[in-house]
Amino acid sequence: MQESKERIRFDNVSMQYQTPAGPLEVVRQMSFSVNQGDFISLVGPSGCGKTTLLNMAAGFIRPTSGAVLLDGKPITGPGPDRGVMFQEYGVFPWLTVEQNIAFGLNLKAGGKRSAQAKKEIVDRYLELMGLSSFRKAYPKMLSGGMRQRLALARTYAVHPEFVLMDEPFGALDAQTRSAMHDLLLEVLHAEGKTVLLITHSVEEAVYLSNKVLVISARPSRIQEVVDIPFPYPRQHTLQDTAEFNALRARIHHQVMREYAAQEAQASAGNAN
Amino acid sequence: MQESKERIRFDNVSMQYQTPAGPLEVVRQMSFSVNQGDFISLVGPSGCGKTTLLNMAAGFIRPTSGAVLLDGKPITGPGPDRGVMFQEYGVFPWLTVEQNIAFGLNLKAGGKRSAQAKKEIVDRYLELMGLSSFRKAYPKMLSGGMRQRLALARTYAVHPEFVLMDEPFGALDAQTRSAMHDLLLEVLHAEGKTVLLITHSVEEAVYLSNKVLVISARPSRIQEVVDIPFPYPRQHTLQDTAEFNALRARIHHQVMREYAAQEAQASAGNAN
Amino acid sequence: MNPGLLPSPLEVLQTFWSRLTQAGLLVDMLMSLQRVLAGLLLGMLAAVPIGFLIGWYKPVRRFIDPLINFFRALPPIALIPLVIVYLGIGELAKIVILFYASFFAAVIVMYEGMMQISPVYIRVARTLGATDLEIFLKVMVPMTVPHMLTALRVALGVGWATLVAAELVAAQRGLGAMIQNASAFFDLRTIYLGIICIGALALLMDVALRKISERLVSWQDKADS
Amino acid sequence: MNPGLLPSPLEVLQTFWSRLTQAGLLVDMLMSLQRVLAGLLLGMLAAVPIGFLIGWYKPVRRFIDPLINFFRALPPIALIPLVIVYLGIGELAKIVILFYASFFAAVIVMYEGMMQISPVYIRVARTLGATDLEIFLKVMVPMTVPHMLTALRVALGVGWATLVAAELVAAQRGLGAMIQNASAFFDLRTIYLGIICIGALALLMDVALRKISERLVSWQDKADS
Amino acid sequence: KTDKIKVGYLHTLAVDGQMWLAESQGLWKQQNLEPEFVQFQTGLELFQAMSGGSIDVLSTGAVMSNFPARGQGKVFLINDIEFATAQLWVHPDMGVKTWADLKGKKISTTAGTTAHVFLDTALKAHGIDPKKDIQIVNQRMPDAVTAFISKAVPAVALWVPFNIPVKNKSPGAKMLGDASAYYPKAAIVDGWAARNDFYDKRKDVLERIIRAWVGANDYFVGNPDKALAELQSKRYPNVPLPDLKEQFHAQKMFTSKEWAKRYADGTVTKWLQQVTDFFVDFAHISNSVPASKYFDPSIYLKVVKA
Ligand SMILES: Nc1ncnc2c1ncn2[C@@H]1O[C@H](COP(=O)(O)OP(=O)(O)OP(=O)(O)O)[C@@H](O)[C@H]1O
Ligand SMILES: Nc1ncnc2c1ncn2[C@@H]1O[C@H](COP(=O)(O)OP(=O)(O)OP(=O)(O)O)[C@@H](O)[C@H]1O
Ligand SMILES: [Mg+2]
Ligand SMILES: [Mg+2]
Repeated sequence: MQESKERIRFDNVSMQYQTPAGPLEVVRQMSFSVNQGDFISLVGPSGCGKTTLLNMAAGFIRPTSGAVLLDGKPITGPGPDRGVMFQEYGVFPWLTVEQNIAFGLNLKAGGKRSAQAKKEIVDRYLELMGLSSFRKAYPKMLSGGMRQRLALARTYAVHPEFVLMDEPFGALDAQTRSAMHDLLLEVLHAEGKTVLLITHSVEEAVYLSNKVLVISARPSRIQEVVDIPFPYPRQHTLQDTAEFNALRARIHHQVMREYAAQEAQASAGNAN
Repeated sequence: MQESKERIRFDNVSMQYQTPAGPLEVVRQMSFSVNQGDFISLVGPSGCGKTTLLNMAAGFIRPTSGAVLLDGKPITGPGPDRGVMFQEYGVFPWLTVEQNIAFGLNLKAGGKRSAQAKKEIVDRYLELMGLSSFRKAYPKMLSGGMRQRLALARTYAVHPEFVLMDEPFGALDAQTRSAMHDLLLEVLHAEGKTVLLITHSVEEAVYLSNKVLVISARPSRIQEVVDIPFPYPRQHTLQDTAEFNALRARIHHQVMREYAAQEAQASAGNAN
Repeated sequence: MNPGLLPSPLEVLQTFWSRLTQAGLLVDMLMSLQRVLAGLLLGMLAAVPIGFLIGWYKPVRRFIDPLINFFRALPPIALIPLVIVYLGIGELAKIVILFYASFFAAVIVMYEGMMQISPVYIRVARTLGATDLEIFLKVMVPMTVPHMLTALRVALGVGWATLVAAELVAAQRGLGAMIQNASAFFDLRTIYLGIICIGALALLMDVALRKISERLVSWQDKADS
Repeated sequence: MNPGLLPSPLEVLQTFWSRLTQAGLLVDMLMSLQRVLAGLLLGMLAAVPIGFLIGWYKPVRRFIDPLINFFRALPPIALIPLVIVYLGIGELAKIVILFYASFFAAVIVMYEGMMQISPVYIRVARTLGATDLEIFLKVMVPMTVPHMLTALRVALGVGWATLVAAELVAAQRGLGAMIQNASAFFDLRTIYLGIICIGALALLMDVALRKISERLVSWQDKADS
Repeated sequence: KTDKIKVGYLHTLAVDGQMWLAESQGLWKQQNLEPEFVQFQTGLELFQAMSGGSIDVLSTGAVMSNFPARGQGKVFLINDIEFATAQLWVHPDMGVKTWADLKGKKISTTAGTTAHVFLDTALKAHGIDPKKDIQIVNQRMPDAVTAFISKAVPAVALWVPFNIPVKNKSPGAKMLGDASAYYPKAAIVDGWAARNDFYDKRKDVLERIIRAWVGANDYFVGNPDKALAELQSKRYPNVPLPDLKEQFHAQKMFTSKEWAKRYADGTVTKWLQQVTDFFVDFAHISNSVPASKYFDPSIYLKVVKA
C-alpha cells in the first residue's frame, strides 16, 4: 500500500466526560491520521476510550480540546460519507430484515436508484450475510449474531467512503467471522474504502489492517503504532505464517501491559 | 473430574418458532445432560439455536416437544438457582453500578445478609471487574465492555448453583477476558458450581470446559461431544501445549464444517 | 338513600327502546360520533407534528411547552364563550372544543414518547445520511407509533368525556345535547341512558383501536410473564 | 367581532388586584389547589397499582380493561348527580370527581407504559430470584417512572380542566366556584381571571413536576441531536 | 333548644332576598333556628343534594314545579313572582322586530328555566307553536347571552340580571316582552321546598322558617330601598345598586297577608300546576304529582291567617 492523501486527522485530541463524581479524563492529547485507503484498527483495554474516538470521527461528540478534521475541516456532525457500525448494532426493531438493509438506500442521501437496483443490493447483502431466509422477519426473531450481521449489511449497503466499525464481529462464531473478514476485504479491495475498526481480537486487527493503533489504559494515549507490512489482497494462509504470528504476539504483549496498568489504576480507584 | 450426579437433562428436545412465514425448526431431537460440577460449553454457528437452548434451561421457553429436566422434574420457570448472563446483558439502566450488583442480594431470594456482608460482596466484585471507580455511575456512562462486566458481577454476586452464560466475554479485550476466565474458574473451583457456557471462541471453550458440545447448523443437533481431559485448576500455560492446540484445531475444524453447511442452507433459502 | 334518584336498569332499557324508536337515538349517537371522530382526528393530526417539534427542537420546546401546559389545563367549558364569539354556534364550534381537548391530551403523551426514543436509532439514521425530515418520518414516527396509539387512546377517552361540554354550544342533537336537555328536566333515565351510550361507544372505539394497534406494533418485543 | 365580550388585559389585572385584596382570591386558589392535589394524589395512588395489574396479569386485563375504557369516557359532569346523592356536597364529593378524572387519564398511560418495558429486564430479575411483588417494586416501578411522570402530567392537566365541574358540587370557594358565580352575573372579567389563574397554577405545577422528573430519570439516555 | 338546618339556595335576588334579610335581622335566631346556608349553581344540583340528604330545605326558582312533580320534595313557601324577570330580547337588525318575525328563527334559552317557561307561554299567546314554528337553542344562560350578543342567534329568552350585559353590549337589541304580560292568568313563582322526610317529621321547623321569612318579607315589601341597600352592601357587592333595583322591580312581591289570600283561594296551586303542565308536556313526565299534592299551603296558613 502506498503513502496516500490524509483524510481524517485527530489533532491533539482530549476528551473529558462530566460524571456526577466530577470530570473523567478519557482521552489525553491524542494525534493520528487516517489516510485515503487506510485500514486502521484500534486495540486497547475495555473502557479505554475506543468508542469515544470513533464517535468523534463519526461526528456525534466533539473533543473537549483539540480537533478532529476531515479533509482539513473540523467534523461538525454525522454524514453519509462515514458509515458507522455501532457496538449496540442499533438495528431498527420496527423494520423487517430487508427493510433494515434498504433503509439507507431509500433516503435522499442514498441517491437515485431504480427499485430494481435497490432490490439487487438488498438481495446481495441478504445472501452474503446468510439472512436470505429471514428477509421478512423482524429483528426480535433474530439471534444475536444475526442482528450483528444485519447491522453490517445495512452499513455496507450504502457504500460509504469511510467505514467506522465498533467491534463489528464480536457476536459471531469463528467461521462466520472469517467469512465476514473476507467480505470486508473484498468490499474494500474492490472500492478503495477507508476503514477504522475497533476490535478486541489482535489476530483480526493484524489480519485486516495496514496499521494497528495500540491504545493505553485511561486516560488513553497512543501506546504504539504498528505498521502491518503484508500486502493486500490477503489470504487466510497468512495467519499461519511466522511473521504474522510474531506481529500478533508483539501487539498482544503490548496490550497485555496496558491491561495491567488499567488494573492497577482501577484498584486504586483514582479515576472517578 | 469424576462422574457425578446428573442435574439438568435435555431429553429429546425439539423447538419450533412460529414466524410469519410459517414454523421455523430450530432444534431437532436433542438430548444431553449436565452433571453436578460440569462445565459445558456450546459452540456452533450463529443462529443455530444456542440461546434457545439456554433459554430452555433458564426456564423462559419450553420445548415444542421433549423435555428439559432439572433433577428429574421439568423446568417450569426461571429461578435463583440458575443464574443467567444474557447475550444483551440486561443491565438495569435506572440503577447505578453498585446497585446493579446488589440487586440480587437485596431480594428475598437472596437470603438474609447483613448490610455489611452485602457491601463486602459488592465491593469485592466491583474490584474484580475493575469497576470500583464507577460504583456510583449509571450504565449509560459505561463502555460496552464495562456493561458486560457489570452483568457478570451481578450474576456472580448471588452465587447461583448453576451459571448459564451466553457469550459472556464477547465484548472484552483479550486481557480482560483472560482475567475473567481466571475469575470464573476460581469461583467455580472454590464453590463447585455447574456451568453452561455459550461461546464463539473455541479456545475459550477448550480452556474452560470439561466438555464441549459442537452444535450443527439449524435445525440443530449435537454434532459432537468432546471431552476435555485437562484437570482443574488450569493454568494459562495450558494454552501453549500441543494437546490443547490439537483439541482446539479439531473442534475448530468441526465447527467450520458446520458453517459450510449453514452457508449452503442459507443460500438455498429453504429455512423460512 | 332515595331510590328514586337512580333509575333501574329496566327503566333505562325502556327509555333506550322508546328513544331508539321514537326520538332518534341513533341520530344522536351518529352526530356525537361524528364530532368526536372529527375532533380526535384533527387533534391527532396536530399533536403528532407538534409533539415532534417540541420533542426535537430545544428552542421550540422552551417556547411552546409552557404555552401547552397553560392551555391544556383550561377547562373546555371555559372555551365556550370564546368559541361562540369567534366561531358561532355551528358544527365547527363543537368540533373545535373536541379538537382542543384531544389535542392537549395527545400532545403531551406524544412529546414524552419522543423523548424516550433511544438515541442510538437516531444516530444510526444520521450516519446513513437521513435529514431531519427523514429522521422524523422514518425513525421518530415508527418508533412513536406505540406512543401515538397511547396518545390516541388517551385522547379518545378525553374526547368523549368532553362531548357534553362541546355540545353545550347549542347542539340540537347528539348524546351530550340529549343529556343536557334531560338534566334540565331532571329526566334521570335519559341522563343515564346518554351516559351509558357514551361509555359504550367509547368502549367500542377503544376495542377497535387496540385491534389496529396490535397489528401496528407487532414488531415490539413485549413482556408477557 | 364584538370587543365588549373580551375584557382587556388591564381590566383583568384590575379585577385580579381587587379580588386579591378584597375578595380573597388567594383563598379560592388555595382551595382549588388543595382539591386538585388531593384528587391527583389519590388518582395516581390508584392508577399505578391498577395500571400494573392490568399490564401484568392477562386475566385481570381482560376483565378490567373494558371497564376502564367505559368509565374513563364518561363526562365528569355526568358523575355529579351520583356523587351528590351518595357522597353529599362536602369536600370529599369534589375530590372524588377530580380523582375520577385524574385516575382514568393516568391509568391508561401507566398501563401502556408497563406494556413497553423490555422483557429482558424482567427476565434478569426472575433469574436473580425476584418474586412478582419484587419485580413490580424493583423493576416495573422504576422502569415506569418516566411513564408515571407522563401520566402525572396528563392527569394534572385533566385535573385542572375538571375543576370547574368538580366545584359545581356546591363549592362555596375555589376558582371553579368563582368562575361559576361570575357566570351567573355575566361578569366576564372575573371569568377570565379565573381561567387565567387555573392555567397559571397548572403551569407552575407542571414546571415543578418537570424539575422533579429530570432528577428522577437522570439515568435515561435521551436523544438530543 | 335551637335546631340546626341546612338550607340550599341559588344566589339571585328573587331567591335569597328574604333569606338574607332574615339573617341580618336575627330572625332565624329568634325562631331558635341555626341555618347553614349552602349556595348552589343550578336547581338541578340543589334538588339532587336535597334528595341525597345533604340539605333539609331549599329556596329556588321555576324548577319548583318540576322536581316536586317527580316526587322530590314538598313546596311549602312562596317567595315572589317572576314577574318581569323573564324577558325576550331580539335583534331588529337581524330581521326580528315583532313576535311574528320569530317564526322559523332560532331562539336561545336555557331549557327548563323561568325563561323557557315564559317563552313557551308567550309564544303560545302569540299563536306560535314552540315546537314547530321556531327552533329553541338550549344553552347555559351565559352562553345563550354570548351567542345573542355576538349575533349567532337573533333572539334570546333570558332572566335578569342577564338583561344588563345585553343592554350594555348590544345597544341595538330590543326587548320584545316580559312575563308580566301574562299575569295574573299565568305566573311563575319562586319559593321553598323541603325534603320529603323532613316535611313529614319536622313541620314545626317549617313553621318557624315561615315565621322568620314573614318578618323579613314584610320588611322588604315595606322598606324596599333600605332593604336593597343593605342586601347590596352585604350580599351583592359586585352588583351596582341600580342594577339590583332593576332586578327588584322585575319581581312581584306581596306582603305575607296578601300571599295568604292567594294560598287560600288556590291561586298559587293553579300557578304551580300551570308550570308543572309545561314540564310534563315538555319532558314527558309520566305519572306526575299534581301541584295540589306537592304544594302544602296549610303550614303557611297556620302561621299567617288569610
Ligand atoms: N422469538 C423468535 N421467533 C422466531 N424465531 C426465533 C425467535 N428467537 C430465535 N429465533 C430463531 O431461532 C434461531 C436460533 O436462534 P438463537 O438465538 O437460539 O441462535 P444462537 O445460536 O444463539 O445464535 P447467535 O450465536 O447468533 O446468538 C435463529 O434462526 C432465530 O432467527
Ligand atoms: N456519556 C458518558 N458519560 C460519562 N462517562 C462516559 C460516557 N461515555 C463513556 N464514558 C466513559 O469513558 C470511558 C471510555 O468509554 P468508551 O466507551 O469509549 O470505551 P471503549 O474503549 O469503547 O470500551 P469497550 O471496549 O469496553 O467498549 C469509560 O470509562 C466510560 O465509563
Ligand atoms: Mg466501546
Ligand atoms: Mg445467541
